Amino acid sequence: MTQEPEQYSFDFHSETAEIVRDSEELKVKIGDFAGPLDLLLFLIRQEKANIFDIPIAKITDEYLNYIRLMKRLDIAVAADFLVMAAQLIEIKTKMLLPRDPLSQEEDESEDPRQELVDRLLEHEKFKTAAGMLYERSTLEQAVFTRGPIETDETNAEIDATVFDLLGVFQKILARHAEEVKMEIEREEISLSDMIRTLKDRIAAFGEVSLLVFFDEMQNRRELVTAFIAVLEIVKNGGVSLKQKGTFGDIILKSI
Amino acid sequence: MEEAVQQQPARTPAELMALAEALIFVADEPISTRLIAEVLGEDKGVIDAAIDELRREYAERGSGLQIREIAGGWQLATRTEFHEEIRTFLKTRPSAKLSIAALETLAVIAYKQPVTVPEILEIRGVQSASAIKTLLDKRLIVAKGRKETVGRPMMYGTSKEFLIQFGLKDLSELPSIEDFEDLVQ
Amino acid sequence: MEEAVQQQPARTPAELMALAEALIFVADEPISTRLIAEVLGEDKGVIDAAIDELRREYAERGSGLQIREIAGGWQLATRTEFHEEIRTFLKTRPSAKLSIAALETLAVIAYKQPVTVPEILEIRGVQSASAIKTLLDKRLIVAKGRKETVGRPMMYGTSKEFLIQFGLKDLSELPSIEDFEDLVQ
Repeated sequence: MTQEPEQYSFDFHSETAEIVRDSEELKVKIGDFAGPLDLLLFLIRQEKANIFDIPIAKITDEYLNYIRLMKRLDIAVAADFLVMAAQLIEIKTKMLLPRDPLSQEEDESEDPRQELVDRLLEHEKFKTAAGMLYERSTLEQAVFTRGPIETDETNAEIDATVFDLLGVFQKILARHAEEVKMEIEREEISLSDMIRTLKDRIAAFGEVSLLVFFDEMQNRRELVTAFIAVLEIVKNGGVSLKQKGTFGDIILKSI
Repeated sequence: MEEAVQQQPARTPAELMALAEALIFVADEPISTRLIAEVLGEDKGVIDAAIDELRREYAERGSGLQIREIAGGWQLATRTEFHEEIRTFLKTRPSAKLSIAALETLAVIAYKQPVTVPEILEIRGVQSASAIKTLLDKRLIVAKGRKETVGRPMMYGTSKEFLIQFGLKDLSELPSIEDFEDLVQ
Repeated sequence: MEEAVQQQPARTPAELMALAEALIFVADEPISTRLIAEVLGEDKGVIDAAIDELRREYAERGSGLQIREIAGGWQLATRTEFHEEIRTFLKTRPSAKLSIAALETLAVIAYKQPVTVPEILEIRGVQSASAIKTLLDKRLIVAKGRKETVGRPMMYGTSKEFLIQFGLKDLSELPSIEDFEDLVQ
């Protein structure tokens, strides 16, 4: 049994862990295995093997067969499955090595399978816990709380988490990047155009809030042009500037 | 309502009362006798009787709630005598949700602090004055001195209250773009 | 809570029950005994007794509603038996279930909290990023600060919403993870 460790070349580019449903050739549905540990547990159970004494050579072969099958069916094999394949091959190789006759007492603690068994048991525990959560949530779905009432409106604490903050922030940045792009594409508005726009507005509404007008400007350059346009119009007469209190809005009014 | 539940072996009056009670409770606006009857696949008269009995029961046991007829339907509401206590309770609740504008402004301040109003405008692309006022009122942000540039604008940063409300020990606990990217891939 | 209602001539047990009932109804999330006691300016023990009696009363008269303890507070909800009729009325289906991956990730987070993404990977043997994102979006988990190790990864734990959605009084109500060991062959 001086078998060479098998060689496999997998492409590690495939990111998706999604495995399609059903295949006629198999008794099991591919896709029931969320991850490599689930697949291993399935194979062990199929072999009716004892989890504490896994026939590692056989299980490794079947595991690799399964991965080959997935590849043949053009199913992207997730990196996690490949990492496990490598680990299985390593354990299998270690099992084939002759044992050191001097350290027989430590045999058990040195079982190359031990770590894997621990992981499988731990994993299985959480799978069972997940099943319990599933049952609980199903039960909960049979219970309903009251419909909204008037006083609900005034309610609620800040209904946001730090991840909402981050999400919102990212959206703003994305929006901002978009605007910068648009800005580059937009034609620059000339001073005479700006003066015309402002005059038209004063003619139409009798007065214009400078706060509002400046706020409409999309960038610094437009803002500066708008500012000069205001100065021009005031200089040439026909309009007055009025401020509503210190630091208040400034209103441009036709006289 | 075509989907009415299949008529089971006749329901007892007590069951009908309990069902009517549950439906009135979950409805998001006053629910009519006719609608309850349709949902349960029962006669309107039977439901009428059940609701009558239910109302009587609520009144008799001196419940804190009452079943009242409003806008052609039935509704569960608190008894009017308790308005004072209820108002006291409502006041204990933190005040209203943040608007999107306020949340956005808060996000900019949290991640870019200390930051001035013009800088926030630059990033959000919209005036944020009223949002900043809201955040100051809620003590989620505080002034952090003035920036030594033209006009010496006020700089803002998040407050201790912000940390408390968002369950953070300190600002380094704010998720970073990297934390988020890890999750999206 | 300084604004507690002025103590009126002592309230009768029946009044306390009615008041507790009204407050539990008005509250839009589970309300604790402590908060009810504060709002009413009464002793916690007195309120405890009133709620006990109230629950008994609801059960005895075969109401369509129940008062249940959840997420550290009291909540008024429909009795499970009526879910079919209520669903017919609300025209809802059982809401979308979590995927197996999300449920497993949630189980790991619930039992190991606070826990980081690499730790979850170790237990599940699969990348869990998208499951974590789903759980965050559904507000079933929340960030719980950073772990003081290399890279300061974000730690996650379950939220109050988790308790509510899974009908738990508190985390101690979760069966011990060791109990599941016996089930593993």
